[in-house]
Amino acid sequence: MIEWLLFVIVMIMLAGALMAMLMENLLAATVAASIVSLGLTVIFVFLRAPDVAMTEAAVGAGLSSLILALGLKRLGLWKLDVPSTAVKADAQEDGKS
Amino acid sequence: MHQFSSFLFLGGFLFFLSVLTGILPLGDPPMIIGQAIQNHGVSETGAANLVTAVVLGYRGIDTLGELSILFAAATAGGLVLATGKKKTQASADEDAGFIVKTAAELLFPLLVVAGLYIVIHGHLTPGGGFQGGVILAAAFFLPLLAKPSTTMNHNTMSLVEGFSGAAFIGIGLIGLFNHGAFLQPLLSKGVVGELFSAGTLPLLYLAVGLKVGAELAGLLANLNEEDDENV
Amino acid sequence: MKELIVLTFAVPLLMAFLLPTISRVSFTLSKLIAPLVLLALAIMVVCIWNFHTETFVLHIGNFIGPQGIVFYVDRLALLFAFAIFAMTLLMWPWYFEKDESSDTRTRKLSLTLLLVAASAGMSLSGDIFNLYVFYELLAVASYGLIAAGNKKPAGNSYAAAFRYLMISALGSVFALLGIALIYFQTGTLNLAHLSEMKELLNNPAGLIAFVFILLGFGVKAELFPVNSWVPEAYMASSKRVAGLLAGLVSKLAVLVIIKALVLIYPQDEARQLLLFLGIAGVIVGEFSAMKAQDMTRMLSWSSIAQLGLVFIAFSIPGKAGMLAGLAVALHHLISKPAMFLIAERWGGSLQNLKGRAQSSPIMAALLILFALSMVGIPPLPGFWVKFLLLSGLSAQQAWLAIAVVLIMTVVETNYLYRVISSLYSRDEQQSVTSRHRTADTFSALILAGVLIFVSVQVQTVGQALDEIAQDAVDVKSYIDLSLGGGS
Amino acid sequence: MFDIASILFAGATGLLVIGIGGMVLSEHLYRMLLALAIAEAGANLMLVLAGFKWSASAPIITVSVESIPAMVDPVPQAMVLTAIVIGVGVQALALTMIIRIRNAYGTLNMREVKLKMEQEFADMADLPIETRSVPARNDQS
Repeated sequence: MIEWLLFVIVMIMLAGALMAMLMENLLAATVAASIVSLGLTVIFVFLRAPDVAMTEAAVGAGLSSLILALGLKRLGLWKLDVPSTAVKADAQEDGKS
Repeated sequence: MHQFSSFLFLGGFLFFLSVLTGILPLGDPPMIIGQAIQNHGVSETGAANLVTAVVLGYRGIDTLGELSILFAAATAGGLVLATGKKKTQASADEDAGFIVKTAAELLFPLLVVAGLYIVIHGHLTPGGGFQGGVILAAAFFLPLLAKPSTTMNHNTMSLVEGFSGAAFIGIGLIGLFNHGAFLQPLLSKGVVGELFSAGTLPLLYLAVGLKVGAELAGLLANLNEEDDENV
Repeated sequence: MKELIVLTFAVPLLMAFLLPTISRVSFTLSKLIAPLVLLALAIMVVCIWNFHTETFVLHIGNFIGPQGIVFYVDRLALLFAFAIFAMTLLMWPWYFEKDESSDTRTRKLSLTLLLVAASAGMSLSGDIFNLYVFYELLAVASYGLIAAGNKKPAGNSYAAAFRYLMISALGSVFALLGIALIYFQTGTLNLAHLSEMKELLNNPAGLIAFVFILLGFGVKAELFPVNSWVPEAYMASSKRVAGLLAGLVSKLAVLVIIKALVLIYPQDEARQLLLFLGIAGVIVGEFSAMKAQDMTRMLSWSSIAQLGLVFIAFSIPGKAGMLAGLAVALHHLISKPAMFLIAERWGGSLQNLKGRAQSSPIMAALLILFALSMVGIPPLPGFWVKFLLLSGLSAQQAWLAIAVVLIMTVVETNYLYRVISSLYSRDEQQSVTSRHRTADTFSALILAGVLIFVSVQVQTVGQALDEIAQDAVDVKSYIDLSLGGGS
Repeated sequence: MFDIASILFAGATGLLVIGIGGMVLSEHLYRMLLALAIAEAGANLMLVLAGFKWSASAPIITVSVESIPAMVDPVPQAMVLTAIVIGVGVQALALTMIIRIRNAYGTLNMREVKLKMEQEFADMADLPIETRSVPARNDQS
């Protein structure tokens, strides 16, 4: 039973990781990457590592996502539905001005 | 060419790791030092949480190194982001909405208390300086999100940061000069499971928590500052 | 007395933490206090060297046995500890520009102290995960130092630092993975304890772990496949930082690899892998250096080639390999920073070097001295270094490696000769600004003095190195001392 | 064949491959950073697995000191704690560099960044244009 649960969580994590690599929108990719951290938190609880799970939740899922989000905002990539090519062109415009 | 070699490399990597599944003792590790720590950890450090015993006792230097890495990253980040000019007042952002502001005011004391609780109970329950420190950092960063016009007091932050780091090393040095070994656990072990037990470990974790909190809050505040070059 | 060796990393860390606060009170104080601390520590290391001629072990936190962290202090560690302080003082990286804020200056000072602390920790520690932590600290501090840029940070220093960070972080993932694989099989992290159980690692999984550790720690050691960051990082950073990274930091990473090789992986496969990567590094480095158009890039590639030689030397088993490797590494430690200092003076395109010898005869003479030593002309230490290397290789009948070393020496001679001949060529070209600093000349002169001292006293130095190498390959005493009770 | 440890080992391997693959194949600086975080997550999971034991409890003493039950190895957990915090520090530092690179070069594409960097180096060393290793090219992506 628990094997299946873990299997599903691992699958979700891998899907999240793939999505983080492949999605055009970087905000969505960041969210997908934080799915990996969340899945990892659950797995650490199953592995009897409550300390690590807490750290992963606080640092990996929380703080790291916050840092990445602040970075996105500052890079001007905080856009909900713009494909990344347009974003890149934008970024270039900004850099030139 | 680059792509091809990358794929080749990844394929080899995957192959290596899948070969390993058959060799490694998955789920049944040899646990040599792990067993020794389980047998003596409580009597040697007095911490009920053995991970804390390892983090602050047996491998205290790793933790010191880790603190220094965070410090180095924050310092280097500050160096990279420093522009020389004084920061322009971030007036472009209007205040966040009422809900966020009220929530920030309400949450601030709660987060501080929760963070300190987690830090201080690190030797008894899961959690400790790092986890609590992150919560403390969140607590001090929250007002900045709610009211972008406020600035963090970097002087106080670097003071807290410097002295909590110095306290960690200082406790280590007291051990060195009084008992001959750096970071030797001092004070009485007390009764395992009580708050005032485990000798100096809670003090060390307090130093870790304050340092991590101050450093990360400073880092977040740095990242949150407006670019003045684009303006 | 001997417990005080812990101070070599504790005090720089303490100062680094406190510097921001100190500099709020008085910036001059913080500027003075940092080098003074290093000087005091250097003197302390010399005292420990004199009073404790025997190898000793420190158990951090007094946790006897393999579960705690052990500092193994032999002559080699002390030698490197002294080299760290002396080199950092000589290459003290920061001359402050006028328009910098005191915050920026303090940050640079803090990062330098962190670099020193991490280096000292790496030279002493006898625990593989502890080495990893210090290595990461070293890495993060050097990202900051590179990003601080040459003169003034610009786009290229951030770009070079970022690319370096990415390669190095990838290496760290590999190193962590290697440590995980080792822990999977042995359940311990202490190098001496691992050395006792090295049979457990004599299998494919153990060798894969070695490859991962090699890839991880090899990034900073400029090992062949993971060294593409080297030229750009050295181009983008101040030449003093480049000298420190090429001379000192790379040697510490080499030290970790050597510890793993001697203590845990005495197999032939591991040595052959190192030999192969070393040869590849020498070939790639020397040919790229020959093609380089500017002086810094040439020196960076030549540094990669020199480290390739170091790896070739360490791939020789036993004491001969340790001796040759130490000799090559120390020679590089002295000569490469000096050449970077000289490059600071003439930095830029090799074409513009024509006729510069007249305007700065001292630097030109120093360049010739170091170039001759690097190539290996008899009275200079470089000759003895190559001699040790080649005799060690021929005892192993590694003819391919010998051929590569000899051919590459010819290539090296070729490009160094080109530089020197254009320095002394007649046609004047006095348009380029000269960035002269007395301190650069001074540091380079001291390094040259060391080089000449070694070539005069080659007998004594050789004997000392021989003893150090003898200690360093003594695996049995390493295990006995580290795992035996008490100190 | 379908036990917990193998599933998680496969998961860790997958994360490592995706992360490392993303780092070497991606050209976007920010995505490289995400990939690094994923690869680190994989390495951390691998490290925790190195101390995982069947039918053992968490390494915290809750009942009494005398009867300690079988516990999982606390050492890898402590190491992962360290590694997670190191990872986030490096991530923040990398992000600050990305912000500065974008300010300076106006692009987040690794290839373009590298071209511009080489160009700056050539200018710094005043090399004649024709010997530059990279052709000067106008950016149009």
